[in-house]
Amino acid sequence: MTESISDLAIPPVIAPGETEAAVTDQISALALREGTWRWWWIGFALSVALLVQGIFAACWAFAQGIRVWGNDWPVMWGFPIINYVWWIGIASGGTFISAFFFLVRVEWRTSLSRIAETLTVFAAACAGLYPIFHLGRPWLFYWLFPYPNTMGLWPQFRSPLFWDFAAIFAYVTASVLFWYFGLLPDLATLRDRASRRGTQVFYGVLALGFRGSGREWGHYRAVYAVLAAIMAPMVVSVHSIVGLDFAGALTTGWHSTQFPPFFVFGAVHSGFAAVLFLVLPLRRLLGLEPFITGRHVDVLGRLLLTTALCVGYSYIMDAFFAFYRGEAAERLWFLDRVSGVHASVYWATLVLNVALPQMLWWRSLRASQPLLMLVSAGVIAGMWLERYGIVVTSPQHDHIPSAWGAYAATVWDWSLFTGTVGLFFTGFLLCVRLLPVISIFELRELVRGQR
Amino acid sequence: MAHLLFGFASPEALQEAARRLRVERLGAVETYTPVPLTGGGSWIPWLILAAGMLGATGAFLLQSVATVWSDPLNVGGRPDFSWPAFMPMALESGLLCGVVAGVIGFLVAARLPMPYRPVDEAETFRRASRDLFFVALRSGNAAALAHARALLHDLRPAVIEEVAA
Amino acid sequence: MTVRDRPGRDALAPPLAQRRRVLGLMAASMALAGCDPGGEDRALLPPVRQPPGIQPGGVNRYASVLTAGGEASGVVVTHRSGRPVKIEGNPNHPASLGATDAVGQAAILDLYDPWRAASLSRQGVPQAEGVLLEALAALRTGFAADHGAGLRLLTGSVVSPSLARAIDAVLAAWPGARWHQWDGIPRDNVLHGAMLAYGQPVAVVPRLEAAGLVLGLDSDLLETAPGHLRHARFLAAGRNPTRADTRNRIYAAEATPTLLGVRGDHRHPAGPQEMHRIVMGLAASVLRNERPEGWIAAVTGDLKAHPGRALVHAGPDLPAEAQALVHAVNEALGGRGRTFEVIDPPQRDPVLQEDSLRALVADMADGRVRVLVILGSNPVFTAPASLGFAAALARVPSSLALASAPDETTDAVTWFVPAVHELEDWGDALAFDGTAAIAQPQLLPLQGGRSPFELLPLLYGFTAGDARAWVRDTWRDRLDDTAWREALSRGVVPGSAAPALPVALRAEAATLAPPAPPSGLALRIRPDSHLGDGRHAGNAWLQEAPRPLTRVAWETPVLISPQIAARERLANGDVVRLACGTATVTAPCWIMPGQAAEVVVAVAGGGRWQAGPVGTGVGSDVTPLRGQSGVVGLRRTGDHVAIACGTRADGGLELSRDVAKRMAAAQQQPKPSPQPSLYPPRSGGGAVQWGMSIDLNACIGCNACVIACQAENNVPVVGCEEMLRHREMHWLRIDHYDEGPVETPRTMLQPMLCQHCEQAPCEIVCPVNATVHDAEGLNLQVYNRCVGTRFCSNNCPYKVRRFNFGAYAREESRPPATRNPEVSVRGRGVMEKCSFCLQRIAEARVAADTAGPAAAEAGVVTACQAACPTRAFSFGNVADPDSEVSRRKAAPLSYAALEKLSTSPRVSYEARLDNPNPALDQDD
Amino acid sequence: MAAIFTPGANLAAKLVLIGGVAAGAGGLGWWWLWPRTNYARRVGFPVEQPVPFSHEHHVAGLGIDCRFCHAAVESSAAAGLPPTYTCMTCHSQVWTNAAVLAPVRQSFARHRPIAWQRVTDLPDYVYFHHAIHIAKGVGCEECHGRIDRMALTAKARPMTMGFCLDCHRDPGPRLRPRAAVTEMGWRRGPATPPAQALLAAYHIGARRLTDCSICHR
Ligand code: HEC
Ligand code: HEC
Ligand code: HEC
Ligand code: HEC
Ligand code: HEC
Ligand code: SF4
Ligand code: SF4
Ligand code: SF4
Ligand code: F3S
Repeated sequence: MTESISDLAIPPVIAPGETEAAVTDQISALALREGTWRWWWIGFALSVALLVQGIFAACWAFAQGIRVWGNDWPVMWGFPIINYVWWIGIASGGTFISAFFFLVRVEWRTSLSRIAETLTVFAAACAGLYPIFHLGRPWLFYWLFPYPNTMGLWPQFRSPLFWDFAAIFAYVTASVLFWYFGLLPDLATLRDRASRRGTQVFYGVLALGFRGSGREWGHYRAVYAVLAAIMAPMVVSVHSIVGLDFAGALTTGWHSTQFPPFFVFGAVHSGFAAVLFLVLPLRRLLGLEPFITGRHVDVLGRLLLTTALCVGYSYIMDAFFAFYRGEAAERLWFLDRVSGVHASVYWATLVLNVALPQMLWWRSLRASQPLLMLVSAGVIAGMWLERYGIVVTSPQHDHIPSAWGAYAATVWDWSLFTGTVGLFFTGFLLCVRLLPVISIFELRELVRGQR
Repeated sequence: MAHLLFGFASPEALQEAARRLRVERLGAVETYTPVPLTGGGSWIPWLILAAGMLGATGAFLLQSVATVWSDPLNVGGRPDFSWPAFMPMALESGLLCGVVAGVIGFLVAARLPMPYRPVDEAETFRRASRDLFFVALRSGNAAALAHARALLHDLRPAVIEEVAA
Repeated sequence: MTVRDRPGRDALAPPLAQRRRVLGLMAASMALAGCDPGGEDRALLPPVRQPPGIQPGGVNRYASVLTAGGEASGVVVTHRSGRPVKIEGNPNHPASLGATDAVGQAAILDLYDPWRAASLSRQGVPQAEGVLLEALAALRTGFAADHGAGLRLLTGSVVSPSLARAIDAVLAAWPGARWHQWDGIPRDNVLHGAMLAYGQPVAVVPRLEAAGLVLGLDSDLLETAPGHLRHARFLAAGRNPTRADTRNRIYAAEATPTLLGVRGDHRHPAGPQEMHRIVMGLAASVLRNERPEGWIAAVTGDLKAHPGRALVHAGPDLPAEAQALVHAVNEALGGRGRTFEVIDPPQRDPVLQEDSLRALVADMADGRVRVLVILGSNPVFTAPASLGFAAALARVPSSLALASAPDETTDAVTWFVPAVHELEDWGDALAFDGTAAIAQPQLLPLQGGRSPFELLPLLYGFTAGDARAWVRDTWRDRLDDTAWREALSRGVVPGSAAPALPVALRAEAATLAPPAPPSGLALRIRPDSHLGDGRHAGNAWLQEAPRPLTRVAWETPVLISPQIAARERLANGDVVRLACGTATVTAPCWIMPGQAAEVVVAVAGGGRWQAGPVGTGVGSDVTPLRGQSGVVGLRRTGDHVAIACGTRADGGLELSRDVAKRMAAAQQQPKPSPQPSLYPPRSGGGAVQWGMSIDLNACIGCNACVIACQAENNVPVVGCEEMLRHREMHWLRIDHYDEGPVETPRTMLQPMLCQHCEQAPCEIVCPVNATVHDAEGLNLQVYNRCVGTRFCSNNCPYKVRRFNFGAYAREESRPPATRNPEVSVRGRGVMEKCSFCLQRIAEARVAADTAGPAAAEAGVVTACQAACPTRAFSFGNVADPDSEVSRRKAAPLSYAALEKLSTSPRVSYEARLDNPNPALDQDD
Repeated sequence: MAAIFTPGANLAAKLVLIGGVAAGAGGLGWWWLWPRTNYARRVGFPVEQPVPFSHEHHVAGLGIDCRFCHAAVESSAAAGLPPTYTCMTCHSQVWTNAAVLAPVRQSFARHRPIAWQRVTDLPDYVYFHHAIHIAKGVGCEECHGRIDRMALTAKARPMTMGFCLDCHRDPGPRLRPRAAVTEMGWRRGPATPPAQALLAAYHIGARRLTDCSICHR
């Protein structure tokens, strides 16, 4: 892998001629600049507007009960779980890039890790809200925690939903800690670059007094490596468990042992697509081309192609097992899926997730940014459709034909969904504005190492 | 007491400077660098390992005790002690405890939060997070400080600054 | 279940008086609670003086009788803490035998219907009691002048001897007065046919217990025919060879599917012309020994081969001549005294009601009617539009309607006098076989109101009658005080069944010829299976339960055959315009599999415009079509409405056959082990292990169980909007599986409820232990623990779990105090499902434990089981090999639904086994 | 002046950090403890009643048995409160004009029930059954405390699910001979049969009393 990446024909991971001082100043300046870009304000206003209407949708669902959504009998889950799985999948991309590729020590990770991790934090936050909101009685969500209560009751530890709860809780907490931990040296850098008192105090408080002393660095490096080593299996376990949420059920189409790896593939697929989708415009808008070079874009393109192949393999297995198992219910379900009311969802999934990314076999196409945007947007949408297919078509066409049903989302489903999109971008844009978008100290290391 | 700070342009110079100061035992020596230079020797990974093991076994025990002894229930005809089903939470708990222990351990080991340190008073010190590699000597002995200046002169420190401590 | 004797020393007056007091109190708290259904009144209100026999939390049961549409059915009303909460059939009553139908189950909801709270009014203006009395006095003065020549009474069929006596008293006092009858959907053809055949009005009572072969011709034997519950019971008893020695065979020829036809071994769709051929062929073959053509040939062969065991039943749509021919055929088949009996009709003075009503309208239009008194009939809504009843009514100077809730008629009359509900009144009624039942009030009228026995005497005297005294007097000669008490407590007057009439068949009957029907699209008007002629439209339980055959709820669509649908390119819910004679009606259509090709069925009972908040405007009004003759025109309008409906699936799928099984006789295999495979590898199983077996040979899909469960378990109604998203809450549903071509499907009916799986997939996935197993093998749903993750429903292969998407119970217009206090009322956001009537089990458990040494709880009867007319359910202890349920589970037909999923359900089914005639293709 | 913070900030930062952790832990502790407090469970807080009825007086003073007033307790799920008529058996003779008894007399005269406020109040989803407990020798005192010492009636036990389960897991030690059920202040004596014997005598043990279906439906 390292070999192919250091292939000389490929552009370098950082533009030549950069120095520690230069990179530090450039990246810091982005966070410390006085005014704010116009595009930022527009984006931020839009995001906040979406967020506000999403908060309203959440309050409405809370007041009226979840009847305002399209969930019905027999499709009990619908949008909230589709969106949950989708967001958590997107979140995985960040962790993968920053933790997994840290462990295998690829250098192009450096410029991407911060954006990717930030993406993880907010996507995971959006994901984490859904399992709570979607409950019939959300105010009792804490019953999923094992805590000593006056009822003498415990959660049901055998339920995949409980595992899921534990996994999400662990993942969100760990992601935030990992992200913040990674930010510490950069916060210190910003503190030291800031000229106004308020800004200095702001970053000073956040930096906790990190100065880059020998003692600090010594522990920092060791801890970072171990945390990365923990995050990598964690992200795999989280998605395996999300897969088990379905695979643990008897429901047609869900009861499949391949779901855990399948969900990991799917998650990473959408995660990489999301990173790509955000990085391409950001490097242009923030002038990051020297740091996020064509090389990065190319690598991401290849990764997307790889995951597309993995996901494609899963789809084939999915279809194969529906028939191989020899169960009428599975067969009928699969036929309904590919030719029933939601057939378009299935075929669109295949096209967007597998067929379209095949264009990335060609380097020239990989170099085309609009095309990459298109493919990554396609994959993001395609992965949403894939979850729609899983969450809706299976219970809709389960073992008992008398209970075959239908599903249609309502305006409140959409409203909450767009609300989470608003939440994501609100948080993401705030971070883009206030925090270094690229890990400065790692860039310094990189620059030094290249010299 | 005072801190004497030397800022170098290269890590090699810094490392040499630190070595010299330590050998001479002139006072407490600490380095401040824009990029990590030292590595290893941390005990925190062991803490993380311990916390992870503890978190995992703790979670496993909690589940076992709750289902076998405290509140045994017939759930889908499964045995009370369905240990395979207890693994996912044990794993997640172990991983989470590891992460939390790592971060807390780091704060403790690095003595953070520490918003103020005397070296902050140095005007040039902020370049420690940019391009200069600092070594700080802390001593109450003016002679020792003077000796240090002399000792490091040949390494051509980019800046030298002395602040009260 | 037994009917508990009335408590107290003197069983007549005191207990009722006592109960009244408790209930008066309850009415007060109901009124309190009624304004704020959410808020709870947590105060404890002990009675001022404790009535004997009633204690807080106590249970009492009293017999009564319900007479919907002129048919009496005995019931037992369960009271908890002195308040009626549940209706069950009275095993002593011949028309019930312990069962009820859906309508009977739902009557308890009517009792508490807030829409009944109406005040006495004159032309819509509330009046004091005195004003009415004065007005009646003025009327009496008028009658005295002309012997009541301007007085007309309009009632439904009268099966109550006391009411008949009251009417007689009026007619005796005013010889000029006339009495008319109108039932909404009269059975004129049946009466006319009986008169043609026997020369006098008689009731021909089928006796299914002796009928081994039944041929139904558009038969309503299991639906609206008098005694249908009893018929269903005995018909079902002959279906499962492992439960009975006899085995019957059912043929049905019908324009649109009926419960009998769907149950039958051979179902033959027959439009009017084919039906004409069949009737003629049947008569020719049986009466004249000719050889008929077609389907009927094989059938008559079979009928004739079983003299004395065969019965032909004609539904009320068949013309009178055809009815008479059928009587002749039955006589010729030697059924008299065996498969049917001829008795005096239980109705007083039965008349051809259409003629009766026409005569009344003519008199009204001519101004000959000065006073019209309407009792328990809603002619303004139900009278054929062509008669012009409403217009004629406007010409009557004084009209008065006694009705238990405001309706179209009470709006149109001068005086509306609110009536007490049947369950609040004294009364009596003759069952279809003449057996008398006496009803005592179950509670003090909740909303006030009068009894007809109070009102009618005011037409000729100064003092209002006293209902109890009136009914008692009717029976004074026949019942002394002891016998009277006995009759009240048993719910029937023993030995009062009508004797067989020694009347002979008229010879002409065999030679009658029904008129040949015209060709073209034929129109049939059928009462809605739940709403009847519309009288039950205000009952939300009845509206929401998917109708037995159409599966439609909250709508009364026009039923079209699949052929018409294909020809006109119509889909369910497309609005069509029907034209017949001078009338047109627009209504959404519904494709009815198995309906005869050229038949359109208009369902009556919908489209009421004054039926309270629940029923008003639900469904389409087809009364304009009534009374019109000739062929019907059908055109699509291009509009479409969404119609809520229940479950219906393709029975031809391999998958369906894993759920709802048919077996051929050859497939039956004795179960390997008679001991049901119990799964107690977990320690700590209780001594009693509950289980259920459901006989698919018995179930006729009548919905009684569905509504019984709803009533027993406080299952809320969700309304049409929510039902369109399939959010209905029924814990028990009747699944339909149609197999074969849509023109002649074979339909399987399967009651589907929680299977109480031993390896319950729902339990494993619940993250909070809200659904777990108890030691007695129940799959529990602990509502207060459920947080609503809904995974359990996704993972239940039988999809029997119901989720409260909204606070449905709170939104019901039903005072909280009227619910079953033994069952939690579930709030929003929790899952619920069949609990095997846990409250009944708990009651038995506590009773057994308080009784002492290891008294095992026995005789737990679930609500669905109790209601079922066909005894499809067996419930009990599967750990006891001698229990009924264990024996059923050991039967060779027994199987578990979706067995291959290894959920080990505690509910098992007995596969359907048909008894086809080898001479006929079964798809015929 | 290059440093951003003063030396005091170090202490402040640590305090904030430790304080935050302590506040979180304290909050959790409170959240855990609160539902167990007598205040939250209303244990020992008399409820205001229309008539200040004193069990102390009527039970300890006059020696009336519980079942005289709570007549349904042996046969029904609910113990029931005495109908006004029961009060009037005495109070038509004694204290006939007392002002505090005015509501009783009014209730009797106007035929309106006295609205007693609930003291022991289980949520609607819990189904308790008095008769079975009395039949199996669970004393009133076990759940209602020393009623005979209450001048105003108050809840005596927390009535949490844990409280019920404590006994349902192992009822033996809390059972009494049938005759002592309504006795206040009863103690096991040398003549009292041991727990095992009582369990056997009452045939307790056939049920799994901790099943949810025992109390919830
Ligand atoms: C003379 C009548 C009388 C006798 C004897 C009597 N009670 Fe009561 N009890 C009442 C009345 C009246 C109330 C309602 C007012 C109140 O709560 O104080 C009441 C209330 C109670 C309550 C509270 C009810 C609630 O809402 O939870 C309990 C518990 C109780 N009694 C138990 C007992 C026990 C145990 C005994 C015997 C030791 C007993 N009572 C004897 C009349 C009586
Ligand atoms: C067995 C007879 C008897 C019955 C039954 C009875 N009481 Fe009393 N009550 C008395 C006597 C005796 C006194 C005390 C008179 C005195 O203190 O001189 C009394 C005193 C009272 C008092 C005064 C304050 C106090 O408690 O000391 C109240 C209030 C009262 N009763 C309420 C009631 C109520 C309410 C009921 C019905 C639930 C009731 N009583 C039933 C005999 C009875
Ligand atoms: C095992 C516990 C227990 C025992 C033993 C017990 N009670 Fe109760 N009692 C309760 C509970 C719990 C309630 C509250 C019931 C509710 O809210 O539904 C209650 C309520 C009452 C009430 C209030 C009215 C009602 O019926 O709800 C009275 C009065 C009462 N108990 C009297 C008695 C008497 C008298 C005895 C003994 C003969 C007794 N109790 C024994 C637990 C017990
Ligand atoms: C001091 C002991 C004790 C306490 C406290 C207690 N119970 Fe019980 N309970 C028993 C015993 C003993 C039985 C009878 C068991 C048997 O019959 O096998 C019983 C039986 C029951 C039953 C009937 C079980 C059946 O057969 O269906 C119910 C319901 C019940 N308890 C509810 C409660 C509730 C609710 C509470 C809390 C308010 C409670 N109990 C507190 C001892 C107790
Ligand atoms: C012996 C009786 C008893 C049994 C058995 C029992 N419970 Fe309870 N439960 C109670 C009582 C009493 C309460 C009310 C406690 C209170 O008021 O806080 C309760 C409350 C609860 C609550 C709290 C509801 C809320 O909104 O706070 C839950 C959840 C619950 N029970 C679940 C269960 C489950 C699950 C089981 C079976 C494993 C079970 N219970 C078995 C008596 C019982
Ligand atoms: S099982 Fe239900 S639907 Fe079937 S016959 Fe019995 S009551 Fe009717
Ligand atoms: S039928 Fe469904 S709800 Fe009932 S026990 Fe089985 S899985 Fe659970
Ligand atoms: S057993 Fe009871 S709860 Fe279950 S379906 Fe029948 S009536 Fe409903
Ligand atoms: S999974 Fe559990 S939380 Fe409720 S909705 Fe089902 S019982």
